[in-house]
Amino acid sequence: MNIGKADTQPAWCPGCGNFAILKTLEEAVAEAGIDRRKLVLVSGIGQAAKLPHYTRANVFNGLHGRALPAATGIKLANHELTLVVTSGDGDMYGEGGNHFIHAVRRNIGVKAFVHNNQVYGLTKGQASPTSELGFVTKVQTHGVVSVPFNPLALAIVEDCCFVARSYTGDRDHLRRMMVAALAERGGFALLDILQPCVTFNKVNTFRWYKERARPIDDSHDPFDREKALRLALKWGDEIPVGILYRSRRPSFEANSPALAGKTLVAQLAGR
Amino acid sequence: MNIGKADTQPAWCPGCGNFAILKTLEEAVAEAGIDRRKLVLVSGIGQAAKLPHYTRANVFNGLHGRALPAATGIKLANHELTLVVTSGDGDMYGEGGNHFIHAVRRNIGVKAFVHNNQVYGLTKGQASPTSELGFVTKVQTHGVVSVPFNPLALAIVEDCCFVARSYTGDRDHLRRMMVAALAERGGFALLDILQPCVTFNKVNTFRWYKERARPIDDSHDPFDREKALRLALKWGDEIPVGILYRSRRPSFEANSPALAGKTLVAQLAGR
Amino acid sequence: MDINVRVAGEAGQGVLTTGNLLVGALAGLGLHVLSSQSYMSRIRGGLNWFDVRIADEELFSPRRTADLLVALTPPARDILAEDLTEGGMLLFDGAGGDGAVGIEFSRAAQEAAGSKLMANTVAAGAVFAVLGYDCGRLCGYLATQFKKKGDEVVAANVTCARRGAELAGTHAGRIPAPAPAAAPDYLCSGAEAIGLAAAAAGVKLVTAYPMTPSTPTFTYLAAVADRYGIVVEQAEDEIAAVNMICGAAYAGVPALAATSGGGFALMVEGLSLAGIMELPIVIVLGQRPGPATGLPTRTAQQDLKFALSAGHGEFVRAVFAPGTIQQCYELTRRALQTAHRFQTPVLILTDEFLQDLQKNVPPLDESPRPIDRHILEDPSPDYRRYEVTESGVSPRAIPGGEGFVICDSDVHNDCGNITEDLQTHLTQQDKRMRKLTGLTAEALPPQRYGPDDAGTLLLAWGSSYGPCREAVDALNAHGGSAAMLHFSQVWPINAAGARQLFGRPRRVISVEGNCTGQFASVLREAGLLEECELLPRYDGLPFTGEYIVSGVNG
Amino acid sequence: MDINVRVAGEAGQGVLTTGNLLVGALAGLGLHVLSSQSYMSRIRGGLNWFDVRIADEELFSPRRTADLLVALTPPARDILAEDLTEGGMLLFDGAGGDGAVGIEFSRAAQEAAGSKLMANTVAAGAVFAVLGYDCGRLCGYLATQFKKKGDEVVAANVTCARRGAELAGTHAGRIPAPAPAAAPDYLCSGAEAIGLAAAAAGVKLVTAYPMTPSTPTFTYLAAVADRYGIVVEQAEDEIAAVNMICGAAYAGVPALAATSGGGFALMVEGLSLAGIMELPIVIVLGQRPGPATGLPTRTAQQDLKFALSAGHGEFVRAVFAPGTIQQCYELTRRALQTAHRFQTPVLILTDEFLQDLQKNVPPLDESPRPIDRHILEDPSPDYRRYEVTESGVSPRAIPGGEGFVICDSDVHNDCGNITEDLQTHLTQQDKRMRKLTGLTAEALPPQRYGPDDAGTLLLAWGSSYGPCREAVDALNAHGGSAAMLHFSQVWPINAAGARQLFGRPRRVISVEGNCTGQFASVLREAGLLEECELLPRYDGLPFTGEYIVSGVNG
Ligand SMILES: Cc1ncc(C[n+]2csc(CCOP(=O)(O)OP(=O)(O)O)c2C)c(N)n1
Ligand SMILES: Cc1ncc(C[n+]2csc(CCOP(=O)(O)OP(=O)(O)O)c2C)c(N)n1
Ligand code: SF4
Ligand code: SF4
Ligand SMILES: [Mg+2]
Ligand SMILES: [Mg+2]
Repeated sequence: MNIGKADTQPAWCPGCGNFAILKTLEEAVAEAGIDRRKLVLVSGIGQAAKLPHYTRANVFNGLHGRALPAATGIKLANHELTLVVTSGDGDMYGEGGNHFIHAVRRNIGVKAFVHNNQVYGLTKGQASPTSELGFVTKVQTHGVVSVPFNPLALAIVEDCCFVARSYTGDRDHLRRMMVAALAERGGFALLDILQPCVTFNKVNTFRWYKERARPIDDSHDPFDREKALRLALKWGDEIPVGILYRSRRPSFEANSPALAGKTLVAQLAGR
Repeated sequence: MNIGKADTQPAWCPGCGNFAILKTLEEAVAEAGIDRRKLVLVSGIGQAAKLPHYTRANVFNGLHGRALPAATGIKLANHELTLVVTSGDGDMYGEGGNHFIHAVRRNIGVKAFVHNNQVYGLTKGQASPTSELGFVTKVQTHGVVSVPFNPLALAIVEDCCFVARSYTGDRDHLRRMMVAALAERGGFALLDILQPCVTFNKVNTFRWYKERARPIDDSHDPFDREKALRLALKWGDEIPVGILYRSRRPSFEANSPALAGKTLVAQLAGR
Repeated sequence: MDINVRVAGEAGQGVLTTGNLLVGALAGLGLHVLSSQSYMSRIRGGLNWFDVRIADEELFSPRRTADLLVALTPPARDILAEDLTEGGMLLFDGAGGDGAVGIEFSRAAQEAAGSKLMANTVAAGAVFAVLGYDCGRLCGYLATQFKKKGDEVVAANVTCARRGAELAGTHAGRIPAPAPAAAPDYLCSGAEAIGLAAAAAGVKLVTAYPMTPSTPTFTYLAAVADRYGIVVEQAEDEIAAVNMICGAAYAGVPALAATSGGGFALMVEGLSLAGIMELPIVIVLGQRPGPATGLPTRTAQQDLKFALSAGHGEFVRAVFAPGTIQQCYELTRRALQTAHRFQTPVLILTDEFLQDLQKNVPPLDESPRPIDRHILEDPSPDYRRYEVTESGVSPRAIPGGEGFVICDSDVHNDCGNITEDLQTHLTQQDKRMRKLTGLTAEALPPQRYGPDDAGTLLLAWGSSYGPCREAVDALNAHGGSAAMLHFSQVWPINAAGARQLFGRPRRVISVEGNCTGQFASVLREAGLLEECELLPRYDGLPFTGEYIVSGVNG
Repeated sequence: MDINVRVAGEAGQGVLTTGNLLVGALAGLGLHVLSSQSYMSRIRGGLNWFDVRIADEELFSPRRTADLLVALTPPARDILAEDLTEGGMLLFDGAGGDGAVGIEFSRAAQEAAGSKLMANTVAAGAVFAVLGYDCGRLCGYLATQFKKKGDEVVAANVTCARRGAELAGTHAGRIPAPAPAAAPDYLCSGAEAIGLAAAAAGVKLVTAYPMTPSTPTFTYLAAVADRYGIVVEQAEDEIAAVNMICGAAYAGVPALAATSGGGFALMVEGLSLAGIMELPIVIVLGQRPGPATGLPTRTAQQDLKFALSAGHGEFVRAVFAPGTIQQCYELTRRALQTAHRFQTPVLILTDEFLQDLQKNVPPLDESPRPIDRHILEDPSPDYRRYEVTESGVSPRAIPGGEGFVICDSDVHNDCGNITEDLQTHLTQQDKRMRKLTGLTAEALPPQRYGPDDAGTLLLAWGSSYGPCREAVDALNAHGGSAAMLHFSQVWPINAAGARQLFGRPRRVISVEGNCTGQFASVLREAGLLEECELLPRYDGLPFTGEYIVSGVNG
């Protein structure tokens, strides 16, 4: 273990949903049997984005909004690594929105775990792209008027390999979703995690999520795009959690001739 | 008329679909009875983005990918102006992807006419976000592997006020779509226009589009989001053209208290 | 005489609330106050503090040391105790001992008002007592502050304040403090002064993507938006933020975006756009230590050279760097005016220190006084946006009238239409660059402070005005001979004005919040300076008078 | 002796094809060739031209004037006729007269090969005939070029070439031309040389968002990707492009992004990221006239100061500016090496002129010779990415082994973990800045050309090497006394090396493709220069020898 690590105590508020995500991630990584030496956690900037520092793995904690392209570069350089992006809703869908669109299209083999607290935590409570209509903040003084971004629906439209939603209110569910995402070999995996921010989001609280989360019926066929989209469009009194959509298509790496043999980095080392 | 205008001959290739769009736009503006002094054409950079220079109107020909935020600023400063963005698929969905997501969410009163030739024309033929799978270029030497971006589906998911598709193969249809978009008072209007690029896109030719374009049945209820999405997901042998989706929600301007009375610019002038 | 009161604890514990309460109440006494902050990039935990300096004469700078430390946590007590002055006092929220006076603020609040949340009011009461100020005045202040929240809240606060004073009365001693006088009770921070000036000057669109330390200006503007009729929009990213204000400027309204280094990096292409389109945009760049994310809540003056050269191609700009609260106000107004007069982008360089700095100042003019936008009314149908003129400034019309307004990010002709004619390109490029003459002629000269014949000249720019000024006073009070030359406009440089004020110092020392001496190299490039000493600070904390004095005395 | 052949017409008419055919075939004769281009930002129409200069000695610069103009359209004929030298010849695709020799290339192609598309081969045949070169050699060249396309295509081309020679033989006269010699037949453009060097040096990930004039490097790398085992990815925007190479660099592969000014503006935040994360990335910045979109297909040297200060916060970088095809190759390799040795971003400044410049040079080494990535093999479990060292360079491991590799865009400790400890911040900032010492020690000195005691010293950087060199020769040939000091590394400046080579000129003239004299001001800031004259060019066209000579003679 790196010395200095011991100093690194989570800088989150007591009661923050990020603790549950961190703990569950540790369990999921263990359960999925992932070699931590081959694990790279990539993040942008935000409360969620601090997570990589609190676990034992390789870390690339880059720029706000830019986790996905960085993860893409790492994956291309060494596709034997497992790439997990842990980022906030602002990071991934606000500043990083364009990369989100295109990383899914590209189908790069990255798992994106989005801590979706529907607010900008680190910068003290402004609205995020997923904030509810009417959400009042010091900037959105009359409440949010922009329709919330629907990351799941976009990912489904773009035929993403794995699209799921979970929440911190059911750590068992969350762990299973993480393990399933980690097991995905096809390409991009999106796991949107509803996460209470106890300090700045007084609307979408732990209880609010808990009361609304509805596990998706076992009978749901995740390869059915239309049904998946219908689930993705649901929000309100009932919020479907579980695997909404799956698709079988080759990952970007599998499509790249230069990656057919050794990894790029191994090609150099071999010389 | 501005002197110097006369010099400004379209710099497009003979046979380019942009000519039809320009001509139709002129007709549509006339038919919609728009006062050209109150018309602002906004564009980014690309072949499509040169269009504003070839017509009589106010012009803001800004940065590649950034037409939407510029148009948003103009609309907020003076919401009595009619804002039409004429941009390419790379401009709007590639470099400008994040603004596209968020302008639709915001529901700013801007009409976006996207000249979708499924290729980067001005920079000589690289793939664009809407290029077909397998499309071969000097950069995508093994063909495109990223799933094409589906702007219509995204806009529908985001509850865009007006979502339509047309093509240059039926100028009458195109004109009607433009007029309908220009008449939209609710907020953001997206008109994706399939446009042949005779020089760099040898796959999606005038004929290719012509053979596949299927006007949407009159019985289609554009306020039905699910059906609209189903139409938006269709592509291939049949490509639906027409108004896919409509939604009634107040525009960003209508939601802004500061714009309830006079326009911002008039507020200053009044002093 | 002056006293520095430091309130310290974890984020989320009310350090900020207590500090703000004290500043307000003490200013209400007619004292000169100046507050500054030190905080971490987290919402809970860590170690933050808030300094309130009070004096019987005007203050310009924070101090490293504290005379009275109010520690809300053990780390606050243990870590900050070493910065206590001799004879200073430490109030600790808990058991006393080891030099600390224990007063259980939270428990007292709980007991007195049934809520721990009012611990900050208890603390304020204690501070008033220790400094020997009338608790009644504090209570009066609380009454006005909480009036809107109802009598019950006021009463609870008053009880807590009295309880704090009482507890301190029994436990603690006194610290001699300056006598109440007649300083203005108009309190303002740098962040607010910038926002206020913008609102009053008629800015109608404000955009940002939240980023410390520019956010307080942004939220201030959101708070006053209804009053002044401003659209305040949080953009999806900084690129959108800058392109939105470009659009608004084109359409005729003064518009401003606020950001920090990383966000400014994303605005650079838009800056270049405003350059070629000749749009009057203003960007507030709140500096913090980089590179990249760096230290989000700390201060720095590291983005000067970046700001001066940001953007591809060549175009003119003006860059202001206010040094005081008043300059924050005046130069923001001037930035907007300059942008409109010369139709070109203008930057305001501020930083965490200046943004968070609060001080009582003579009231700033809050009334709406829109600047002159220099707009051509009723353009004729053959209007040409980029008419070639001697000054380089073309008559600017806005869309909506008889003449079309055509703007292009490509090289364009005088009508604004795209052209690849190289002669036209030269003509337009020369036209744009000619504006530099006018900009330079109007550039603010630096301000000199200190004796004409000073042997040591401190070069300062931006937020270090206050600390440098206090250093000059301190040096001269101790037999030194120092002066300061402070630049509140860092581009273009008023070289003639500056040369006059240089004098013939034996030592020239550039005081800069960066490690490479960026401003010194700008002056060298401008031919104003050969070699000079560098007194840098780049640990994330602001300069103080003491810091500069000890740097000078070396 | 040298001859300049200019082929001109509309975009899409085959100007480029004809030009490239001529360059290849003429180089095949053992002549020294140098080609350059002038084109508009459109796909069809307009007026483009392609110059092929041939000589019996090495060439360095294009020429303004042409000895043989092949005009494919009336505007090409009418507009460019004035640049014909005395005794020059004009071949026009149409009716002759008015000084033009009419040869209907398209019609001839149609007749001879059944397709107008081969008009360019007819034109090449005509040019060969006018210059008195053996058409058989041209046909041989065509045979190798079109071999892959089959015998029929070869035969058709040969027929067309012969037809062109024939037509010229009857209609046109001769132009005295240099005799074929033994110049290398290895042709390369600046764009290709950069790409080739990157591929050979082991670059494994190349990203870009298409932007003139960097695209030819990008497409070159796409073309050779399979051969060298490179992933070439067109990113969704320039921000993605730079962050992708940051990721790849972290994971251990040399990576490069190519862009132009506007795209570079979007990469600036990522540059700062590479600065604090200490990532070895290389960005190729192909300059073109700005601001903003400017003139997409023209040339400029306007982004120097922007490149030197781009990025918030303070960090070290190296900036190379090759002046020749060989330097494009060597300095790209050196840029990659420097980036890896010092773990910091490195920029290569090129421009449209240099990117499109083609010349025959001694063969460049195409064999894969990966650079030393200076990677720590088998890091132990207690590996610390940012160990503090004297040189500032920490042992760099890559992820996948026993030691975790932790990188952060925030201020971090030696392990790479986020910290807000200000002392650690200082330690790490100082560590990073110490790399400047090593970078400066290894900085390339400028290269001097011309007599030691020259009275006039031309300062040049980047692509103006060739034009300046020809200007020096021309000045000295006419009784002048001139030399050039050319900087191919513009940051950090090797001041000691430069000072030595300055000499004692009476006149110092900075030759720069911008209007503000950016490099001169960099040298002034570095203390290497006081005042100097400026010989600027910023109309979008490249310097030529003549242009500089007349600028010097004033
Ligand atoms: C370019 C840039 N812009 C803005 C910021 C400031 N910033 C840091 S985190 C953040 C938003 C955080 O929200 P989110 O991503 O939802 O994460 P959370 O804190 O809620 O977990 C912002 C705006 C930044 N670091 N960089
Ligand atoms: C920041 C930036 N990056 C890249 C470019 C170069 N560029 C100009 S147009 C264009 C793409 C054009 O494609 P599209 O938007 O589809 O328009 P089309 O030419 O096909 O109509 C690109 C990449 C630019 N001008 N600015
Ligand atoms: S502010 Fe919200 S998201 Fe951030 S640590 Fe606190 S509770 Fe968690
Ligand atoms: S390149 Fe394509 S899009 Fe551009 S003008 Fe030519 S045909 Fe039209
Ligand atoms: Mg969030
Ligand atoms: Mg296109």
